[in-house]
Amino acid sequence: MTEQPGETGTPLPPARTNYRAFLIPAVGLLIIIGGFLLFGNLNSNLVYYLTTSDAVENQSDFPDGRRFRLAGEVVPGSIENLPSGTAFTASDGTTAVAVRHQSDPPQLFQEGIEVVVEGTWVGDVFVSDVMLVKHDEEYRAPEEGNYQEESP
Amino acid sequence: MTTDSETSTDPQAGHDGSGRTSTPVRKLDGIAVAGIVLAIVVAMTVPADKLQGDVQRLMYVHVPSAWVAFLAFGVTALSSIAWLRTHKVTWDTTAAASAFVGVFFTGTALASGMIWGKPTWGVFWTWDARLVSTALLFVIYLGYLALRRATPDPIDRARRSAIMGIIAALQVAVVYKSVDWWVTLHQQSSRNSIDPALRLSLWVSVLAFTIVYIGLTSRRRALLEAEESLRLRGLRGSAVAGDAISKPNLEARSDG
Amino acid sequence: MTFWRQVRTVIANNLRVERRTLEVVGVTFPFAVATLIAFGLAVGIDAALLERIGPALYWVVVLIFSVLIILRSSGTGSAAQRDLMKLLAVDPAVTTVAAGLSAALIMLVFEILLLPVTMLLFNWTPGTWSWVVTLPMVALGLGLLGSLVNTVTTSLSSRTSLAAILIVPGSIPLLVAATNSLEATTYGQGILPWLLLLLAVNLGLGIAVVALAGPIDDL
Amino acid sequence: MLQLGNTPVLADVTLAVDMGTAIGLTGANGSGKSSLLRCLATLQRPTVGTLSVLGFDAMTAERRGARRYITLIGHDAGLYPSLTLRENLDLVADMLGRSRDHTLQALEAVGLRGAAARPLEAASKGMVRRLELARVLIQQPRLLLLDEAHAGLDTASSDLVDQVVARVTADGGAAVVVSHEIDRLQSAVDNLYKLEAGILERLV
Repeated sequence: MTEQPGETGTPLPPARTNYRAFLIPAVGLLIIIGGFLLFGNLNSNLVYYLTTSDAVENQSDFPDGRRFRLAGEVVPGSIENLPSGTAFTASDGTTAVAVRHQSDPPQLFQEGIEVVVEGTWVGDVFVSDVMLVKHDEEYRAPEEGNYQEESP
Repeated sequence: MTTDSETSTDPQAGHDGSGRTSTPVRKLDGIAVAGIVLAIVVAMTVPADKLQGDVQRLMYVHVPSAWVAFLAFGVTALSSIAWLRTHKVTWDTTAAASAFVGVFFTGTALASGMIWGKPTWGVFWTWDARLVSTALLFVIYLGYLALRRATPDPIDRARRSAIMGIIAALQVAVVYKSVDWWVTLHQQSSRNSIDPALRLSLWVSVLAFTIVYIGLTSRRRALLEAEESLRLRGLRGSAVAGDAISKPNLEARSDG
Repeated sequence: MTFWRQVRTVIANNLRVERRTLEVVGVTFPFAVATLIAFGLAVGIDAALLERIGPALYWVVVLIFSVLIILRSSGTGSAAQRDLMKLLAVDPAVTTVAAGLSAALIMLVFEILLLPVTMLLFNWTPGTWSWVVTLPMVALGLGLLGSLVNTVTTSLSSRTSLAAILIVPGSIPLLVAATNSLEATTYGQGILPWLLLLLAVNLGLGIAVVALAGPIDDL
Repeated sequence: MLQLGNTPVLADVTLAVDMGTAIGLTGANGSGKSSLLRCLATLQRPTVGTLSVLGFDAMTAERRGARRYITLIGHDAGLYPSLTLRENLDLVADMLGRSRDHTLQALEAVGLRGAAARPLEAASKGMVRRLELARVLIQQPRLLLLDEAHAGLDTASSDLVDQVVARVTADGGAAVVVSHEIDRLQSAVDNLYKLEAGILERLV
């Protein structure tokens, strides 16, 4: 299939738009923002929970019934089994908060571990129904003869 | 000027046109099986994590699955770019095969992660960035495969899915990094905080899974290319579109 | 005729079509309001809970209804319309960018209309200024993504369902950034990272629209 | 050769159109006429073969250069149903960088001046076809491709089609006209071809 151009001459092709003027700065900006998001150490700001100190300090901002997340370490010796759930004291090292968790805690829940609980203030007790254990990033082989039994 | 390359299959591809698998692909199967066996042996002999116990051995399925899934989607994106530049059929089939295998491993990573999550976090599912992002990854690439199925014309399909393969990778990058941005319980990368014996074992299984990925992808690709050559063979000497319309024959019906 | 003048002409044209048909303001928006009401009824009378889920519902409705806005008949452009534009020697990037921007503008109107309705129904006050930034950024991202998805699903028989599954998971980063900037304020944190994320997603989509427009048109 | 999906549509087509002439194309439904037109319009690329349109190699990206000199009038107008006839033409003029003054003249020429403010969706099929002919007058193409040129049109509209074709060829352009009305077609074109089962055959 051929279409012969006439003697009127071939019209010139319209110039192709050159996008480099847009693409190069845009990609550059994207790399800068991306790098800032990846390595800008913004992570620490982005885990949304209140430490026990913050929670006690701002108790008036979170009146009874307003849910929020609370993080703290389970104070050794404070765990107490209740008919429905468990009670313990969470602390960030300076302030301690009594927590009543109203369902079964996860298996890894134990003394000295970091937990995040979600719930509301009821008076001075934090009543939670969601608990997440903050898993640390360490994987260790058990030392000889010190194997901790885990039921699956 | 001929454009044969667009529809003819690449002679270098891992099949001989008859749909039979070629020797390199079969050799790869052997290596993959050996790798998996080795990975299982190593994974079951190294000590388990002190805190978690045997449950932690799920890591040797979970982490390599996730790694392979990301690898697969990366390959899809790069092949998509290559297709847009060269229009070679083999890039399109690579992208399709890789996405297909990637979806499978995303599923594996999700399932193993949920099984692992129950004893460690106490829940199968939590609104965690890594879980959510992986589930989304799964859905995005199911969409990619759906787009491929919905487009009948091979060149049109290659073009549309190449564009989709690139956009999806863009989104995957964002969704994937959200693990560092969003409230999370999933650990960050544990490369530096892992026991050497466990780390070795993890590397063995990552390697084994990667070989399995290569094997599955090349098989899938060979299948797609065999289908394509079959289609082309059927095409030669077949009727043109207009032949499907024949002379109306109202008489025949009214007589009956 | 320069690139941006052509883009402006097409956008003006698309907006004129919307003004004439009122497809989004007159049909999609009332449907969205009905959905919000249905949601409230389904949750039941728990004022505290409804108050808390208000903003979340708002964003989910914006996200889901963006599919309807993107797929509105005047927005998708038929195959014949695309052919006409090609034969008027309009650069494919013009068509794609203009479709994305006009969808974004219409989506912004939709968002602005829906905001007071949500505030009223769920008795909720957005106490931050961040809306001024998040609303247009989310609209822009959804518009650009929708324009890309439209081009890859054009004239396919299963396009409505396909477009939905391609748009909704793809727009999750926008949803995450929009909702988390609200939550960040609740916990007294800065929202800068979320705004940066929105900006990064929009930039990435913008680059994809311009860089892929050529290949989309390629035969 | 052009193949769509699994079916070859055009098998063996060799066609040259001289500038300043019009050719007619006829053939049964599904014989590949529309596909041939779309190939000539650079909207579709033959799977194998060569295709040169207005001196541009349409098998490569060069095809974009040819586009602004081509008008295709196909089954679907590709215009905006909710806009008026005039607004639709204004858009075409804007995108071509032509003055909007041509719009009213073109509407006048095709006898639609009185309906300029009517929305396209309220226009009949014949009016839409006339509007597209007005588009030809604005665009002044070097290559005019008309699909089903006379289908469903009254005598006056059909005459208008032929006049517009004559106008394009008189200006030195080429035209390919697809129609089933062979008698009418014969008087309007210089050469007549028949497309049957993907194979092109010259009639006159």
